[in-house]
Amino acid sequence: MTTTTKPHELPVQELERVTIRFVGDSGDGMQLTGTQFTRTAAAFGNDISTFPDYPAEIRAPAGSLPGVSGFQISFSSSDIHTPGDQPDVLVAMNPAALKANIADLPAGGALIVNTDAFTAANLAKVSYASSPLTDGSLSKYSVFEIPISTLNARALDGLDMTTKQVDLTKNFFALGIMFWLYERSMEPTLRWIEDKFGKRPVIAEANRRALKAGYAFGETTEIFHTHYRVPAAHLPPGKYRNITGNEATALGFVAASVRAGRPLFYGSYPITPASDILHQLSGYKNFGVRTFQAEDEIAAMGSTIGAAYGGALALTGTSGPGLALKSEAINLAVMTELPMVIVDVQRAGPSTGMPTKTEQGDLLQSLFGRNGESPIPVVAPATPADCFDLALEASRIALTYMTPVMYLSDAFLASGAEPWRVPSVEDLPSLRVENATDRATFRPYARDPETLARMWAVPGTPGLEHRIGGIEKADISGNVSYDPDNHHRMTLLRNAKVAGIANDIPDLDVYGAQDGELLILGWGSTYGAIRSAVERLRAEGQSVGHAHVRHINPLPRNTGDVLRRFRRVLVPELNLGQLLMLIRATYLVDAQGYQRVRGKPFRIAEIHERAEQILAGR
Amino acid sequence: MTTTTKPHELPVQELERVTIRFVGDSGDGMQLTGTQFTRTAAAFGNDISTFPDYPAEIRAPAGSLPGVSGFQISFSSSDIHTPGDQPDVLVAMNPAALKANIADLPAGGALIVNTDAFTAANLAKVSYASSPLTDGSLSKYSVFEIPISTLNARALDGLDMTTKQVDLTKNFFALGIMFWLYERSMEPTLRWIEDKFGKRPVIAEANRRALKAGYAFGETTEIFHTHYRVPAAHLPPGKYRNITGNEATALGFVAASVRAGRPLFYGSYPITPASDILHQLSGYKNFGVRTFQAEDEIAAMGSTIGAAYGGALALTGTSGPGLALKSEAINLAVMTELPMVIVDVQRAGPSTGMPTKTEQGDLLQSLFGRNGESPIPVVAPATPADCFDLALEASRIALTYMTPVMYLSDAFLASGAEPWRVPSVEDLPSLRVENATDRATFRPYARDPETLARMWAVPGTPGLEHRIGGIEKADISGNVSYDPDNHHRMTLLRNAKVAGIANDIPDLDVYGAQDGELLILGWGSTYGAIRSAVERLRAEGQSVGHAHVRHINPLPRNTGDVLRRFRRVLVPELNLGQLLMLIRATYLVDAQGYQRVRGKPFRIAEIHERAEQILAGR
Amino acid sequence: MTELTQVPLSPENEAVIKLTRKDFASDQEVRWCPGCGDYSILAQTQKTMPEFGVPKENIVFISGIGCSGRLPYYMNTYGFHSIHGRAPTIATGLKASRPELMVWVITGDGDALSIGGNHLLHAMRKNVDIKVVMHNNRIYGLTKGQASPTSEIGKVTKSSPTGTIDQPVMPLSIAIAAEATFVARSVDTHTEHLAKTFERAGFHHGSAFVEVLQNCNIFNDGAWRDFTDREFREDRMLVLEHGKPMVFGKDRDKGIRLRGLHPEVVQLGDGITEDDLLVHDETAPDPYLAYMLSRMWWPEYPVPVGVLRNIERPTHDRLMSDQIASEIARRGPGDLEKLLNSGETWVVE
Amino acid sequence: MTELTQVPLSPENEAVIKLTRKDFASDQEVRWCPGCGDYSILAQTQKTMPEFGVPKENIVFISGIGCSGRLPYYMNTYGFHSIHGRAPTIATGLKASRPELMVWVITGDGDALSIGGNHLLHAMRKNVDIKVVMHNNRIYGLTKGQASPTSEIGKVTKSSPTGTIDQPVMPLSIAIAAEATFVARSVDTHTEHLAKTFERAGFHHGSAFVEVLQNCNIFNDGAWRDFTDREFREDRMLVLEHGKPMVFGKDRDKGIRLRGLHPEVVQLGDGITEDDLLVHDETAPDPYLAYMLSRMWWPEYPVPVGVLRNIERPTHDRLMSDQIASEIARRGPGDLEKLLNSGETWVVE
Ligand SMILES: Cc1ncc(C[n+]2csc(CCOP(=O)(O)OP(=O)(O)O)c2C)c(N)n1
Ligand SMILES: Cc1ncc(C[n+]2csc(CCOP(=O)(O)OP(=O)(O)O)c2C)c(N)n1
Ligand code: SF4
Ligand code: SF4
Ligand SMILES: [Mg+2]
Ligand SMILES: [Mg+2]
Repeated sequence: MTTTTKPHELPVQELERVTIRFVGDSGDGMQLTGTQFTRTAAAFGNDISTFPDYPAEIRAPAGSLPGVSGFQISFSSSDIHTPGDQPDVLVAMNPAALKANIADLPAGGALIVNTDAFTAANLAKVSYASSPLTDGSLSKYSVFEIPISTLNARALDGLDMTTKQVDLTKNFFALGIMFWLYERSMEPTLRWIEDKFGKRPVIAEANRRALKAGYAFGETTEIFHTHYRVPAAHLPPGKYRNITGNEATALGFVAASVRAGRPLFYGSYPITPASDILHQLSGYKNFGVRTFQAEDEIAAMGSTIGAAYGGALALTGTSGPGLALKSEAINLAVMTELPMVIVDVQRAGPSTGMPTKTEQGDLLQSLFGRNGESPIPVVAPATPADCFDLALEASRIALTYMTPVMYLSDAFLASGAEPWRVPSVEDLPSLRVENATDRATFRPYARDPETLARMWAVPGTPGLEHRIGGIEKADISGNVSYDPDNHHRMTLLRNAKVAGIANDIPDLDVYGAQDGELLILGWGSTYGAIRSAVERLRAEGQSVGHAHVRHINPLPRNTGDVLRRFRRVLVPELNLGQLLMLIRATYLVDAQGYQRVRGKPFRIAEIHERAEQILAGR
Repeated sequence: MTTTTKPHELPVQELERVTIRFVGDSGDGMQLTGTQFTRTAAAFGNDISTFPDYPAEIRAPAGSLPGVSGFQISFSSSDIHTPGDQPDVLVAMNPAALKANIADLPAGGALIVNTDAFTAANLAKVSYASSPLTDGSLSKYSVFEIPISTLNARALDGLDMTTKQVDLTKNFFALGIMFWLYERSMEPTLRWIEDKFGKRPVIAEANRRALKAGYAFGETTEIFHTHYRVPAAHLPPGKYRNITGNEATALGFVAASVRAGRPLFYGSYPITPASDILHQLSGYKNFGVRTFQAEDEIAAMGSTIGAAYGGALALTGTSGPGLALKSEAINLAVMTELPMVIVDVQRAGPSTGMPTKTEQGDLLQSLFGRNGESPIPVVAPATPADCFDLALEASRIALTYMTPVMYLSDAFLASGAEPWRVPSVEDLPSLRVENATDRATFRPYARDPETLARMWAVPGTPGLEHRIGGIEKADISGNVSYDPDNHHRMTLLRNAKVAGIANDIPDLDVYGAQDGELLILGWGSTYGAIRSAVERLRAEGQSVGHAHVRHINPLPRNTGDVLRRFRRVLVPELNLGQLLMLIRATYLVDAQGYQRVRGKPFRIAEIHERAEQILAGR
Repeated sequence: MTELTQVPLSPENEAVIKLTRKDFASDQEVRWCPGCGDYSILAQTQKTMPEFGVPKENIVFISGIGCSGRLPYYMNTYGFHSIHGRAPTIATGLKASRPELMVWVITGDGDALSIGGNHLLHAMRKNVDIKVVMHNNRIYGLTKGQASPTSEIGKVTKSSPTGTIDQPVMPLSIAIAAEATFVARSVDTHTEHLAKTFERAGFHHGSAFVEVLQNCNIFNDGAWRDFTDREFREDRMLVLEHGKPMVFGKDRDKGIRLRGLHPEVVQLGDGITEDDLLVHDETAPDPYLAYMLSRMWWPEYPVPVGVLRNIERPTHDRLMSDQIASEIARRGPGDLEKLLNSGETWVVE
Repeated sequence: MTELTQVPLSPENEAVIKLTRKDFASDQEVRWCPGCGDYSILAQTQKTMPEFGVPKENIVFISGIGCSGRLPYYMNTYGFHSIHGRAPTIATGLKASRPELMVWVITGDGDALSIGGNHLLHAMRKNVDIKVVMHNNRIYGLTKGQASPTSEIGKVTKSSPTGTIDQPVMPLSIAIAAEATFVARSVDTHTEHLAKTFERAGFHHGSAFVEVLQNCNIFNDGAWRDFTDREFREDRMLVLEHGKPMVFGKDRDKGIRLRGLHPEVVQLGDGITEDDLLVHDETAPDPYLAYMLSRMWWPEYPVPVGVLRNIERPTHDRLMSDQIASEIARRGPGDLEKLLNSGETWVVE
């Protein structure tokens, strides 16, 4: 961390990583503010990771705690994996936002407040007895009190706008301050304003003025004694875009459909946090994507089975409660051995739980939530960008092995974002598989000796007319069969088919120590926190490795070997130990869990601390 | 096995145990025949175990293989646990029945056939190229060829009946033969005929004649060179009745309702093999039982939750596919912590599977088939009669701990029957629990420090108006809460509540060796086969114990100790190792599974053989 | 009171009659978007409750999931915020085992007609004695704006960027075809009419279905404006009154006349008098008039509000209780000892 | 053929037109109880298929669970014996992605109206181009005799030993209220009429719902006998014919006349002529006549059979395909490379 001096007076401090959280009322445009800062930081070349924090209510009363909306961005000159445990800077637009977020700001952290919003009325709304700005309760932070509304209004003076309209632009004033504070160009945002409001010159001008006024405020006033520089990161060369998990999921399946040469069918029923996938895909009709909003999750699943039966790349998406409803129909897909992918964007349960919050509670439901022996492959993306790759992988497994595949995302991945190196289409795997056409050789339940996949004969194929269904099938012929030995054989065959996929997936690789004291084993969205914690532990010279399973059923063939190379195994999960149970049952390894079920992602520090305790034998 | 001589010439052989299987066309009345023999053997004092084998079709074409109906009874002078692996005597009324069952008859077994039915037409129906009676294919059995239809018709000669009516009585002729062969009195059946057909004298007379003619046939003809005696068993004294699992389940919950002082509500949607519970309970209206046939399983579950909310002893029942459909609603019961029991009469899956066949495939679905962390106690009866006791136990747990409870029966228990020693009502546990009534102390989610059960305040209670639902609840107050720490705490509380039940259930006890070479650990309907196999192994001097878990979640506290007392642990299941996975994960014991998924119960010999292999280190 | 005799008088029942709207407001902070039509529905619900003279502990509000689903939190009665679409099933089980309770079901157009359509249908045909209030805003509010089964065809929503392709259902047609015994419609902003409609529903014996046209000012603002706005609602809505001819219009100068099986709008005067008009009969045994009304829609017709159908049929819980009573009368109250010892038994000494 | 132009002519299509009933019989042994009405339904289904001139590989039969659900096994076409109540959802997904296929749904009164009621409703309102044949035997056959949603109130069944307490639904009323574009009824034993009805349904564009009154001789024998028996069916059933007055009776001497909104049975002669009778109009835009017919029932009325309603509305798959086509026209066929690189991007050297 060096300190140089810039042309104008203020010293510049160079930092490796900064985390900013913008918080305000739902109406204050915090999401937009955060996104603009993100674009700018990304374009500048920082590595970034962001996470929005919407209120559960649609529109809670203005100024109320439930109405608080936030956006956190972490940007860095090195490779980062999470939006940061705690903000270094908190920008609070009103008392509610301050109250809801201040606890996360570490002592010494910077707090920028819009003093204009700290009226008696607003303080009362969130039952602040006295104003935190005056009662000394913020003494352990470096507080910057700025009358943002007033200053902004003054800047827009003379424009033909209502006071309400004027007030709506104050977020750009705050954004301007942050741009100045972190030496960012206003260009990208100014361009955005032009594109967005070009046709409404007054609004455009207002936003421009607000932004510039904020920037100028930083430059001219004395209140900031320094400002900061976070140099560009050294990301692998290529073209990048910022992407959320839900976006990457949608794109991934469109890509899979193109590479499979089959139209994508998406049958779904809206549910938080999966709905955006439906919204996104319904915009890709020119790719031949057929989206169907069903009357419920059962119908969504049924329609997906129908589309798969017809030869499409069939997909359904939901969240936990919806997955529960689909379970009977999923079993029909297992019995009929038709290829499709079931996306579950996990949220906090049980039951309705906390719909907007994240959790990893559906792993065992995915594996076992159906009557009888019903094996299904399960994959789980580790980061927002990874959602793209695993969408292709899930499709590959479904089509190659003629099986429904579970794809476990979660609320954190869904709306979290990170830079994604855009792949070129020809680098994507081809997912082409042939339909059955030959009358001579076709048998509905004859299997490929390699994959054990049955033949896929779609309606419309002359001469291959046949019947399938949910009653047990006779091996080869596929006729209804109540024969005891046949049922046993078919049960083992369905199981062997899924287990066999282990020969067709990459080995589990380990980051950091390849053997030694402690292996931290994770799955899904905990990747970032675990990896960061392990990097820190490595830097501290600890003998720690990180392995992250993206294929959970079947597990990579070398999983057992990897586990046995370490003295201790820690499995952090946002549940009460679901992967942990599988690992212990399968490998009889005395792995221990670390469980947080708070509807929030792990903090790096939590995992770091737990690992230290274990290493210290505590 | 002694041989004495009876007043008339034939020698009598004394046997410890005999297994007879009656097989014929659906129309041949094999179920009735079997039941009559059962009643007689039971009344005589034998221990008995029976199992019917209905065709999957309602009415398959006469004489066809799918139309074959069977009934197996095992009766003994000692305590028995299963209907027997294989019949000692097979009574086959037509070629289809012979073809479908002959494979089960061991070499040397007795085969009694109705030769009249072996017409060219009937043989053709089941594609017998030549008649098995003449082509020597039955040489390894001792075959008794009897023109039952003709002899029976002759016996009924002169009665004013159609030939069709006459033919319908031939099963009683066969029954008569068996009564003679095993020295049974015709009295019980003659009385039954009187009760049943009293008002239709001709029919009554016909059945009487058929029965007596069959008996006389045995006595007078030379074809049987011996007959058999199976002395009475030494059952614990008391009043007995023969009972199937579904009957015992229905009675058990009526008893629970009486002992809880709460009306029983049963919300269900018909499904094989659970429907009979609905039929049975709908006949107990004078007990205040309210049965509700819902439009589907989801509605059945919803209505059950509503009844529990209202303060009833709430019950729902279904089979695997229905349980899958209920899963989302069950989670609402978990979140609202309302007491109810969910009966799952397991059948062969996945999907529709083989609806009339048995399996243990729903254990993991019961435990994990819901989104999020959703702990539910699970109990599983071990025998038909045990269904009664566990119905009371499941109700006790639900009411004491304010939780939904899973009750796992299966198709084998459902229609299997055994003698049940009728308990007296005052010996049954009291299940009374109090509703909340005190305004001063009531908090919707305040918990009993002992059980962690929350208070049960039913609508209609003045002053306790409150709101519950599926969104996460704040500890104590029960208000909606998105607080991260509260969610974590509530998740752990729900888990601890169910785990704590372990302190309130009996320890796991072991039959046979208390430690040593091999423990066979089972659950549910495999009890009989395992226990019989272990008895045999013990008799052979092997160091083998049998433990059978009736409480699966939580497991008895001493389970780990029991497992560790043996060098090897074998877990036979009618699935691919579901309890096995729990055991390995929980206790890190290298238990091995023995799995048969054939839609049929284990044979004693199968388990005996597997155990021998293990003991021999194979 | 006679209407609800099955309600036992609770200890403080003398007090009951004196209950006021405030008694029915819970301590929970109301959390709908400012301007949402649900506020008015809540207000009228709270206002109506005292009318029934039912102790508040004997009233239960059960809802599904949706913005509408929050209503029970704001009622100071027993309340159950259940899961999406299943409220009628929970209400059925509760009412079947506790006939003396007054049970309301609060639902939305998606909750009731999309995922929950089948439960609604079966509760209605069984005449389960529940009062169903459906907040119809023609959109999925809580999930932020997807099409619902009542969204007009071609509607652009988050899930239908190029417009929906689905023919909407007419909720009241469905309710009538489902054999509902009480079917009515009102509007969030027509407060007196709304309160009156709730009152009628509450006093009805059996399934009551009330569609409330509700404005979602965030995701579907003005969905009903064309005919519900103060300025022209008299001309574009038909207020049904039992036994009265179907007259409407600011100047009461228009009416509905039947031509064969086709209803037509006529101008009163020169030859056409009220005697030529259809007379509303909510109690008609035939459902034909009610069905016809359920399909009349602006701009072809004025939109009917009020009670379309109101007939008597024994309720589900009453029939269930009667069967139990007659079984007890016939066989005597259940004797467990006898039951356990029934069937074929034998004794082992 | 023009009716089904979207069906591509398959290689052996010249042959197709020459297909016979036998070509549609599979090799599977039929497994219903002797005497079951399903045999006749199967026979007429197989007999009708060649009429459509659709290659058999382009025909798919999808069923739920129930005795009726076995039918697809016996059709030598593509077949899917799915799960209880969900056949319409599978058919919807299949038809949406493969518009050129002809899709039939085979269901029972429990499968379609109990567990599957909501799916049926939504498939109908969306006018999914599927032909739904409901075998109505007023009982649960496969599960051995429990009450179904069409069982008459008071019926004693395994699950209702003291009689059901549930008002049955009228399947055709539900279908009409669900906006179905084709609604018809026939009888298992009226073979010619049944075949004709299937043919009409098959040629219809959009959702077709056909209720077949079917006899379950094991668990509900003679459920329809009162009016379907040869001896008196002319007097107790009304055979609907488009554009014809509603005449019935062995001697064609009775008819249906409209009094206000009430249909009445009249004796022709002395003053009353066919001109006084209701004339059937299956294509009426208003569903009022169809709804009225859906509720007429013996003994008060003759039971109507034939096509009650038959209107045109764009099908779900057609609308979906059109939107895709117009999006392609508007934005050009999807370019994956472009899509992946869309939005804000930046380059790292
Ligand atoms: C099983 C399940 N599926 C989906 C959802 C998500 N969801 C919640 S409310 C809702 C629809 C809300 O629409 P509506 O019923 O019209 O109520 P509104 O919000 O408009 O009042 C949906 C799809 C859910 N909570 N549960
Ligand atoms: C999810 C589920 N619930 C219940 C069942 C049991 N079941 C099979 S068919 C059926 C009803 C059959 O009645 P219907 O639809 O009228 O057909 P039918 O047998 O009379 O032709 C039921 C309840 C099932 N197979 N699956
Ligand atoms: S989203 Fe619409 S329906 Fe929901 S609370 Fe807001 S305004 Fe009301
Ligand atoms: S049970 Fe009834 S419906 Fe089913 S096959 Fe037999 S006769 Fe037909
Ligand atoms: Mg809505
Ligand atoms: Mg039926």
